[in-house]
Amino acid sequence: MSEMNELLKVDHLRVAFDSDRGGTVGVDDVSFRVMPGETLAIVGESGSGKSVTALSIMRLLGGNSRVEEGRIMFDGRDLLELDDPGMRSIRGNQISMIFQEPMTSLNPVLSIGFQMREAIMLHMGQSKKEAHATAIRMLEKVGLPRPEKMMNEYPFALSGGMRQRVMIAMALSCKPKLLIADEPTTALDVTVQAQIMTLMQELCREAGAAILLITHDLGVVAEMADRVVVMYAGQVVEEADVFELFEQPKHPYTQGLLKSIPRIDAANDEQLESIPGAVPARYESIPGCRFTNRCPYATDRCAKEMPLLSATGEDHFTRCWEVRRAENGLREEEDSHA
Amino acid sequence: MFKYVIRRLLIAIPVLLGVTVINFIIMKMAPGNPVDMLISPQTPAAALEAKRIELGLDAPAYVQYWSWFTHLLRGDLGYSMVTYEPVGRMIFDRLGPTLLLMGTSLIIGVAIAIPLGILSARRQYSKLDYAAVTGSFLGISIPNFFLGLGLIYVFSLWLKILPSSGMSTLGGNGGFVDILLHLIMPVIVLTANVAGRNIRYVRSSMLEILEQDYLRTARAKGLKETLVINRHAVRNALIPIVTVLGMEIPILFGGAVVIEQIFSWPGIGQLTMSSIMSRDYSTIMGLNLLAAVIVILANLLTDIAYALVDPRIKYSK
Amino acid sequence: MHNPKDPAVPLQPLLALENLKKYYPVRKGIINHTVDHVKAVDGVDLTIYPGETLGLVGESGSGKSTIAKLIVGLETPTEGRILFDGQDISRLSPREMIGLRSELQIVFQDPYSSLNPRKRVGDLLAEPLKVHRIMPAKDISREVDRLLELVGLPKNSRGRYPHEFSGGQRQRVGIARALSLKPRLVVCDEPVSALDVSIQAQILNLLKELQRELGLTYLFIAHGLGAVKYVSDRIAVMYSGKIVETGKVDEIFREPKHEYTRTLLDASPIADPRQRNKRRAFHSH
Amino acid sequence: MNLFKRYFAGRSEAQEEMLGWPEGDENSRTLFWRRFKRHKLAVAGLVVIGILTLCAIFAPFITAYKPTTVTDSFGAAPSLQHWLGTDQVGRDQLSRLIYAARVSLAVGLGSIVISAVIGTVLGLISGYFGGWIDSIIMRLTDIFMSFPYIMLILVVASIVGPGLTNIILILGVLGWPGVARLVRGNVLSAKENDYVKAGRVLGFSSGRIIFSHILPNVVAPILVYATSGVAGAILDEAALSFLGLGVQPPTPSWGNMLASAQSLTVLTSQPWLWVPPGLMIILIVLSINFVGDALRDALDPKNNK
Repeated sequence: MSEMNELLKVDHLRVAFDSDRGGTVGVDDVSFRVMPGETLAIVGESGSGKSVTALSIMRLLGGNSRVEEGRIMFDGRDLLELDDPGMRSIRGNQISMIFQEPMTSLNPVLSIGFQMREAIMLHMGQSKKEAHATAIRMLEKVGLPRPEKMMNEYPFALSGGMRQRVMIAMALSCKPKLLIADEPTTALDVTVQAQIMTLMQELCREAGAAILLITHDLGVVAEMADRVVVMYAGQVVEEADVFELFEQPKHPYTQGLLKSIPRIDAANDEQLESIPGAVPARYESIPGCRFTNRCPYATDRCAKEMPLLSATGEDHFTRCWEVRRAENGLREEEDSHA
Repeated sequence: MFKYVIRRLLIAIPVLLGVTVINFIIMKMAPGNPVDMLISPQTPAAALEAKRIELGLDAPAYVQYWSWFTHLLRGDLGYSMVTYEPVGRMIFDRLGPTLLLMGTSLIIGVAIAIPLGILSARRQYSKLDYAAVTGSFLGISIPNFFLGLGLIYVFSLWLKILPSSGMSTLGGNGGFVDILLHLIMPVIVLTANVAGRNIRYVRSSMLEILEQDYLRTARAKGLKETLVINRHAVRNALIPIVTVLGMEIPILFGGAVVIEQIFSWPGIGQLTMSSIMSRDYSTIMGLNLLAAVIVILANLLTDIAYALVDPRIKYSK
Repeated sequence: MHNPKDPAVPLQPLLALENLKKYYPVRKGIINHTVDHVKAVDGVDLTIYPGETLGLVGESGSGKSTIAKLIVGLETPTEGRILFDGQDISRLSPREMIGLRSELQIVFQDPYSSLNPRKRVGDLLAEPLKVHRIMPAKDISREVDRLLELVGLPKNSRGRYPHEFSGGQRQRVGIARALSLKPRLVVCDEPVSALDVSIQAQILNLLKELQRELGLTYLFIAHGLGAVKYVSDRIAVMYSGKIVETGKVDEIFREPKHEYTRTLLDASPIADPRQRNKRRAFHSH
Repeated sequence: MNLFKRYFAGRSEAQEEMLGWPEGDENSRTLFWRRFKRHKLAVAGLVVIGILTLCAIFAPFITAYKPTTVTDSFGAAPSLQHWLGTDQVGRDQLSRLIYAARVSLAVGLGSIVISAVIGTVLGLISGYFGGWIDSIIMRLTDIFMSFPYIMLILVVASIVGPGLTNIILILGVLGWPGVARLVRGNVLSAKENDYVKAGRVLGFSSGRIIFSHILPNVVAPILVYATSGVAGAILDEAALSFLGLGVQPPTPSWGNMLASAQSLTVLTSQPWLWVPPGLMIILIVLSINFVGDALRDALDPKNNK
């Protein structure tokens, strides 16, 4: 694997929150890379820290949370070191983002046209008229009917699927190198989801943009991703190529997750195996592996010592003592993925 | 949009009717009637009865209401029981000063509350925020009359720089500057109130907007924070404020009663107090009715203003 | 698996919907008159046999939740009949309905909004028993314990408030409450949609277990085809207020007849990257 | 491995998880206090309210004079005998100030209890049943809210006559529309909760659903509103008494004590007669408003974390 031309590299990211009960760590020791043009999926359940990770890349974390550690390298620059104007010139321009809730992500009192033009005028240096034309072209590209008329509409006149198309048009209008999509179809119906996903992938492929797809849906991951990062309780527990991950999941959590989803192509009498229990409430204070309480393979060591994310195959990383033990010939601690 | 306005109008009509009914009922509950006022205790009972019939006071309540109501529609509010002047005329003469007082206070109060509320929300938990919030609590917690008396004590009696009563200097020509000087203290009192109520309102409205997803979208576009706030947040935050302004009107009327009493401001409030003191119920009820109508009209206006600032209204209903 | 559709025995359906319609008026204009109707449910015929699970799938707004509400009496139909055990229950007065309440119950989608946050779990489960005077007061406590055990919650959950539970556990409480009156038909209105992936399987397995033990009949409503396939014997596909296709699970999945069913199947993502290229909707170009 | 345990995971696993139940988890009450205590001014307000309430209750034991006793000095400036001087009739100002707290607290609490009860019942009915009942109740609140509140109170007070009981009744009876609207709005959103629908499906009566399931969930906003309502009623009583239509002398009320300042001599040369009652009103109203604000914050389900 060449580390030369990666587009985004997140390195030992750690994000903490202030809450009523004092500071807590939401995301801890998260590392991954996105190559130009590829689709990387971050998959995890609610509270696994996947959205927080996405927002940290954009530096859009809320006021009560902050990055405590780590680096976020984008195109050779550390985003965390940039000053505000520098970061703004990247947002919406080189990295853009679409969100889970199309219903609330557009400003209800500003017209679609206004909201479309804003970023184009800002980053592409276009006049209002040029931006207007660009916006219409983008709306056309995302398959919205009568784009000229759409420019004068307000968000509430549009369905969820249409709004998400507008969001995509807006996000891609400045030709970003990376599109972060945070659960872009969770709020939508299955058939609309398929359309939006296809659209996103086609347009990004055409523009050469990479996608960082945040989702909880393994089905969507299987359909869309080139590589997958699995997150659990604020940490990356496994990273692998999509085919490898689905065929040979190594982390017990990934294995459990794959066995617990009801599939439409399953045999009739197949019994689902669920993962017992739930994510521990205050996982940041657990000294060992955070999956210990639900893991069928857990040992004493798992409860006491935190495993590191380490190479367990070619381009395959896992955070698990037992997997490491099984993979013979592994070197010790120093091979952590960094 | 047009339909929306018509709908609001149609809702206002039963409310308006209800207001007249309540008004009429209260008037009937009031002790004494015009006959007692017109005739001395020595008048024989038969003559009294004749007068009652003549005035229609023997008719069933709904007939009396109808007669009163039809007069009302012609703009006839009856006659004062004390001065025998037409009530409509008396009120009309007093309306100007009160509207001047209320209008000035409302505008200044809002002009203070909106920027301060927004700034306070943007710098939540800063010193400025604490100052603004504490100030707004003071504004709603100081009784009007106490603040008024305090101002008179300081500026009229001690510093002797502001006139303490009336709308213009006796014998003066009532020029602009003269009225302005008289206006200062009563306006300060009412403004303290308006600003006090609305700073916190604007602040909490803004705080709510600051958490909205679409601001994150705006930031994700790379917009400057000032643009995010001014373009995307402020407009949304001000929409609910429009409704609150409508609710200020009845409160200001109430405030005017007390303030005009203290500053001898020749407006509706003073008329209300003097009518109450002299038990002039026909004037009181005329005043009450008029105030209610103004409130309903103000609400109607705010509804329309709401429709203008919030594009969502056009589509719903 | 119990098969209620043994062709030799013509079974009487437990629940039958006959030409069921629910129209919501669209009010418009100055005097708010009704100008149109939203046909949420538009002439639905459906039968559910004792002991089976009928899966009902469709998109949001297709009317599947309205059907759930109509069956349990939260809405009154505009037209048509709802036959429960042969008796039309669609227009019963609240009083007449009381006896039937225990027969038809519902499990809601959102485990956060379906439990009263101000009541302890024990009280939530005891309340229906008290209201319907199902048993002497002294037995209620034991019955609550039994219900908790039934859904796999420890006895000490009784004294706790809903917010102390996770989403999956709350859903278990919701199921226990629905079962407290010993219903024959349970409408499951998207019972796992709001839960995390790893918890969904727990609840699906629990529902299956309970069905086997208590001989329950389910109407299982969902938008995710995977879950529906897993629990259902038969499936009905709904599209804009109408049932467009019904059939046994394998038939529907093997050879969908209606165009919409095919679209739905194609659009549903499969958690297997190798199947990507075989499929149309996601990668059609 | 224990794979077979995972095979039928439907029931067993939840039990297991419960063993690790966070016993030390905060209950809602301690959470409430912790959030309330963040508001320093509200805590101070609570102390002030407590002290004033004690003063009001034990007024006869802590005052040197009866509030109506006329002493031999008229309009005297503060002295050792009369810490806050005497009024023009010769009554001890400090005693009157303390006794007046009774009036304010009685009016504040009494009237808000009346409006809260009427408003809550009407709001619950309006919100839960909807339809024409709702329309009627809501139009009624529109009508009442169209009259400027103070003017309406003045008129009614002038008709039924002044006095403490009447003031409480008037403020209470005319104050319900605000509560009703607030409760209705909250009921409308509470009604959308599935637990209310579950109650209907389980065959609970409307009464049980309204009072046992909905009401406990709308108590918080009513409480917050009532708190500011107490402050408002105290201000209204003061204004009424100031204008001479409220509590009548010789019963002391901060409002009617201030009324004396309408005379120029008192205003200019006897500030001990009008400044203390004014400050008392500000103190109590401010305290109550701070407490109300902290309550709003601490009871807000949005920051339930």
